[in-house]
Amino acid sequence: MLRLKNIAVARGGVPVLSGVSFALEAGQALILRGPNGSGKTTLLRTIAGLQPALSGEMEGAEDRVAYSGHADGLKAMLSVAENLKFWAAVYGQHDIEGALEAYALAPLSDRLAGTLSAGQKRRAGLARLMVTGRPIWILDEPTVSLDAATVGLFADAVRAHLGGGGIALLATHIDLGLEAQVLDVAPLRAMPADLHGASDEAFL
Amino acid sequence: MLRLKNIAVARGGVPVLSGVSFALEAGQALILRGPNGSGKTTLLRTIAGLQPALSGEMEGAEDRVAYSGHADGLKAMLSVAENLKFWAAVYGQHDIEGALEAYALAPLSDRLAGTLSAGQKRRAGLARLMVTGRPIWILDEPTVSLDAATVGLFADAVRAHLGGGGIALLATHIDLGLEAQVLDVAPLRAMPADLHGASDEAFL
Amino acid sequence: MSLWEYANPVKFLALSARVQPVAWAAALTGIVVGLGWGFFGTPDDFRQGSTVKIIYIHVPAAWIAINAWIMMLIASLIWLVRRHHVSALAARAAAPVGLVMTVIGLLTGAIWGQPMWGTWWAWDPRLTSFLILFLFYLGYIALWEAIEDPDTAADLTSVLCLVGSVFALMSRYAVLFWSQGLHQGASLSLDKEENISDVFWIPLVISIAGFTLLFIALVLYRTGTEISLRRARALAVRLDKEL
Amino acid sequence: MIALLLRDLRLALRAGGGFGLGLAFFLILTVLVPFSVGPQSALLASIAPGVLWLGALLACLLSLDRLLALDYEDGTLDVLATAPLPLEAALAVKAIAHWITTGLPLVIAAPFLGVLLNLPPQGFGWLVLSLLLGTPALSMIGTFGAALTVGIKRGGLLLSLLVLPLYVPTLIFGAEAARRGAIGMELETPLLMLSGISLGSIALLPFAAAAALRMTIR
Amino acid sequence: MIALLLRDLRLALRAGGGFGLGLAFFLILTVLVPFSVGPQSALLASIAPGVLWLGALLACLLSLDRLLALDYEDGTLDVLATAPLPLEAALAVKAIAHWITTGLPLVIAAPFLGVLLNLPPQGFGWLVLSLLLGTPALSMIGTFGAALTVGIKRGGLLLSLLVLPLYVPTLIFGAEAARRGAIGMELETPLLMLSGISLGSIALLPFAAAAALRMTIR
Amino acid sequence: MMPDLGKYSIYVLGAYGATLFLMAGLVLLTLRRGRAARAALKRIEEETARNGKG
Ligand code: HEM
Ligand SMILES: Nc1ncnc2c1ncn2[C@@H]1O[C@H](COP(=O)(O)OP(=O)(O)OP(=O)(O)O)[C@@H](O)[C@H]1O
Ligand SMILES: Nc1ncnc2c1ncn2[C@@H]1O[C@H](COP(=O)(O)OP(=O)(O)OP(=O)(O)O)[C@@H](O)[C@H]1O
Ligand SMILES: [Mg+2]
Ligand SMILES: [Mg+2]
Repeated sequence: MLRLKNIAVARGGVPVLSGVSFALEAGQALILRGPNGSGKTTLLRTIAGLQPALSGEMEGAEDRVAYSGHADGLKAMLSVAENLKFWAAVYGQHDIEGALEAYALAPLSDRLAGTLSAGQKRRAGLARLMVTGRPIWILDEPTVSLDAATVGLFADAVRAHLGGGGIALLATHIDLGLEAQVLDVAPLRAMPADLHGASDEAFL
Repeated sequence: MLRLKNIAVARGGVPVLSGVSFALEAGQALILRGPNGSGKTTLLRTIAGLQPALSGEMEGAEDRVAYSGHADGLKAMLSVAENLKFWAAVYGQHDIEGALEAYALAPLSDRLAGTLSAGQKRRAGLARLMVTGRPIWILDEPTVSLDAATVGLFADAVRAHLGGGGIALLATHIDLGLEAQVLDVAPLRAMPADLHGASDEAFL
Repeated sequence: MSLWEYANPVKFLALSARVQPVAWAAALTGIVVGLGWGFFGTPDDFRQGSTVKIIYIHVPAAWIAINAWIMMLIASLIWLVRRHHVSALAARAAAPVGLVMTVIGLLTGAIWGQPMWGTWWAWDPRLTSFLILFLFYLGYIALWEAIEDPDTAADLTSVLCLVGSVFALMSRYAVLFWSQGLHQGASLSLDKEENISDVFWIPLVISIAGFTLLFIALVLYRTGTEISLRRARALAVRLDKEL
Repeated sequence: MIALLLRDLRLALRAGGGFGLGLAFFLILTVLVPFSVGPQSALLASIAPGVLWLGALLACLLSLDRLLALDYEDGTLDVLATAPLPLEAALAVKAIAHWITTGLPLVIAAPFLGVLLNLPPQGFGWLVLSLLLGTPALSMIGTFGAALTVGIKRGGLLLSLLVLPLYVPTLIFGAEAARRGAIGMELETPLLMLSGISLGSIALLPFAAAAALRMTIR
Repeated sequence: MIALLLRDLRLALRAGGGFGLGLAFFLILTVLVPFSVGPQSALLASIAPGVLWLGALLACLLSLDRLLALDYEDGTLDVLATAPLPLEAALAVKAIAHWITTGLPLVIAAPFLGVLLNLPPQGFGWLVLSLLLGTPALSMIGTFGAALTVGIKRGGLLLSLLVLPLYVPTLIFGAEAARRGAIGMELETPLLMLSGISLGSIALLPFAAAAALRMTIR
Repeated sequence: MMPDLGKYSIYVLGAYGATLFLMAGLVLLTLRRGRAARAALKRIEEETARNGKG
């Protein structure tokens, strides 16, 4: 379960979103939408614990989150399998077969990650989530560079994760064909009136 | 006019596409499609002159191409306007107003490029094409990270470019709403039989 | 009213606006009187000749250089513990002043060294420690300049200041171990017998007071500058939030 | 943690991973010294311990910018920061990996380069010992510096600028120990101080480094 | 071309752009030398010209990895390679910008650091002259090295390795000229050779660098 | 009025001159930067006031 209450987030010291509240039960997914620069990335990084929230309460995220941002966290000089094995070990897991299978990576598993095409790299990055064993997936524009077939694989993987009692939180501009709640962050833009806790608030 | 005849291209010494032929007249656009790893990026880089073709003939590309790849060519420490002015100067142009307007960048023009969100950065990267004054635009997944409204701006910019007698060549996985020819590169995958000119051919 | 009230930028500016004219005037007076008296009104030393006049610059500058770093250390700690913006900005404002004072101390020392020791520079522990302090100032300022986000920059420079202070102290011991000195020992201590004579002492103390006041005035003004920049940034952000 | 150590070592060994580059830099630098100060062997012998220590320090320094920056760029640090491993431990492990791939080879190579610079025979043992005691501090201090500068594009030179002053005590005691060893003087004090700096750095700096890193990636 | 030069200079001046970092590195390195070889001023005076030349060379070297790598990473080089500007000219301009932001400050700072190392008074002029004649070669050779290694992630150390051997002749003649100047010997030959190396590099290396760059980005 | 500095006059004058130069430079740069910052702030404060929020 993941619950946010009245969260406000800032980027570069500037508040971008405020009053973000939602609750996700096991098996639910939420898709964040909003125009460029509206603060989706910032919100996701906050939930993942990479930056502090300005204000508000958050519950259920600590130590249960697997985050995948714009960069993939792959080492160019390690093969796909080595990369996945490393991340599995960091999260105390062992098995990477399921992840390789889910993204049809078996034929690429011995290729160095640095020689993959943009979409193949993304696929390997997404497979990393499956070896973390974490219940909450946080995904920032996961389908960038993916072709239609792979977007399908990704949707299947998310569905399987939800089916197993997981939670998923995605920011995306395109339609993934997932049955999920949608949160449009555009109306939540931080207004000058509610910029409480911004790091530069003291200067106003 | 841009004409390719029987072009074969390689990546990392391995041929990926062969027998690519097409011709584009002024005012025409071509969209490359194909699954991940099929060789779209490789083909575009070849046409832009960043790597040599293995074999085949190409006409009309030399010194008439403006290329925009996965990276945007923006300096994080220069403002958006400074970035565009620099590129305009390199291409012997002066005016950047049109480019700023086409992508609604005016409010961002004094922001350092490094502080933009993913989509805003991409917008500035696309605006760069407009200050080159080059007739052939080569775009590799131009709409990555863009929201729907900005994809519309981009489509308008391409249409205006075509209307002015330009040519555009795009690789993309999503639908841009452009009236353009489509080339699916999947069937053109290089077969072992037609590996002429691969850099390791001498060892066969 | 608690002292921490002045950690609010607005309150700080108000206070600083009241203090500053006094500080500037007193600083100017102290420096003019101290240096003027020292330069025009004191006799030559029987051994050092007229070069002794350099002391009225050299010692105050060295004193400020060292104490500016200590002030930055305290301000950094306050920022890390209580997150008062003014203290972070004051540390930032003080660093260039400390750097310039270090340079003045080094330069006047070098100029003094030529007639006294026959060399511009020697690897004496005091001189060497001072040079290391100069390097710490450089690194600290470079880190401030290199980081875009002001709060992150404040955090990181504060950590650097803490860790750097520990290492600066260790360097001092290392340097003492490594080389024996030529440089004067402390001659300004109040409890010691052989204090330098009063003719030199009084203008020196006035000059030190003048330099200290100048430091205070400069830091107040510069902190105000930093606050203005932050405030302008905060307002600008809220204005062109139109994306 | 073991996984992280193994991965770092494996990456260092892969082509382009940088293993041995520090060593090669050390070698070239030592070779350049006679070119720049002239070939008189007495002069070289008297500066040999210092040059070798300085060379080791620079070789270490130059490999620092790979320590965290690569992991930052490809997003690994973001993931590590949200992983179950405490960040302090991760950074300590990275410092250890850096020492194994850079410091240790330098320690082993130093005597051979000592020959090139006419280091007196009795000095070899002390040189190696002082490097062995001192290079762990260099790696750990360097990790702290890398954590401070990791978000900065090509912060390599800035990193050097921040780290070099921090290296001063280590260098003074290390070079002093090696120099005294070479001329047969008593050298217990500098060796003790050197060990003290190393132990202190290893015990405390991972916390400072993790704090700095949390600030940079946020 | 002017636009490129201005842009590079402006980038260097911006916060975090690295202007002055090379200088600071030079300073710190010079300071570290006495720490490692000991504080005796006669010894320091005899190695001063060599140390200053070596320090200038290293400061130059360390700033090389910003020369092209940043432009590579953000895609600027791809665009420059397809732009109307000949790549040779672009690289020559980048070398000039590098010299202005790195080499020139080093030349200006060298005499002050000479004081720290007890350089004999008569040596100052010659030191500055030799650096003035030699640093352009360092920038140009460095640009060539940067073009060779640009595709390599964090290739900084590899770059150093490739470039250092190429720097050897410049270093030998430069340091020799400065040393002879310091002790009042005849120094026409090394100065002539130094000028020759600089002129030759500036005339020919842009072509080699452009050829290398075309290969690396393909 | 000028005291007799003897054979050391260049050193003493040099020290005083260099110091005055550096301190004047520091103060002038400080004031210049401060003026610019305060002016920029004023401009933006006026703009904020015009936009009727803040
Ligand atoms: C570049 C060279 C020099 C440097 C970096 C230097 C640095 C210092 C420092 C750091 C202090 C300590 C101030 C304090 O404790 O508050 C000091 C004090 C002093 N220096 Fe120097 N110094 C240099 C050269 C000289 C020379 C050449 C002379 C005279 C021959 C000299 C005479 C003094 C005196 C008389 C004091 C006052 C000592 C005291 O009252 O504590 N210094 N200097
Ligand atoms: N370092 C920074 N300093 C100041 N503002 C920043 C900085 N980084 C991002 N911003 C601003 O913060 C806002 C939120 O950015 P964020 O990356 O969260 O947007 P996003 O919703 O993820 O957009 P996109 O869809 O384009 O990825 C944007 O307006 C952006 O311009
Ligand atoms: N350095 C390399 N060495 C060997 N093979 C490579 C290298 N780089 C890419 N490849 C392979 O070349 C093929 C073509 O890659 P390319 O990047 O052109 O694909 P793409 O069509 O652009 O794919 P995407 O849609 O994922 O961006 C891929 O199969 C990829 O794995
Ligand atoms: Mg985003
Ligand atoms: Mg591609």
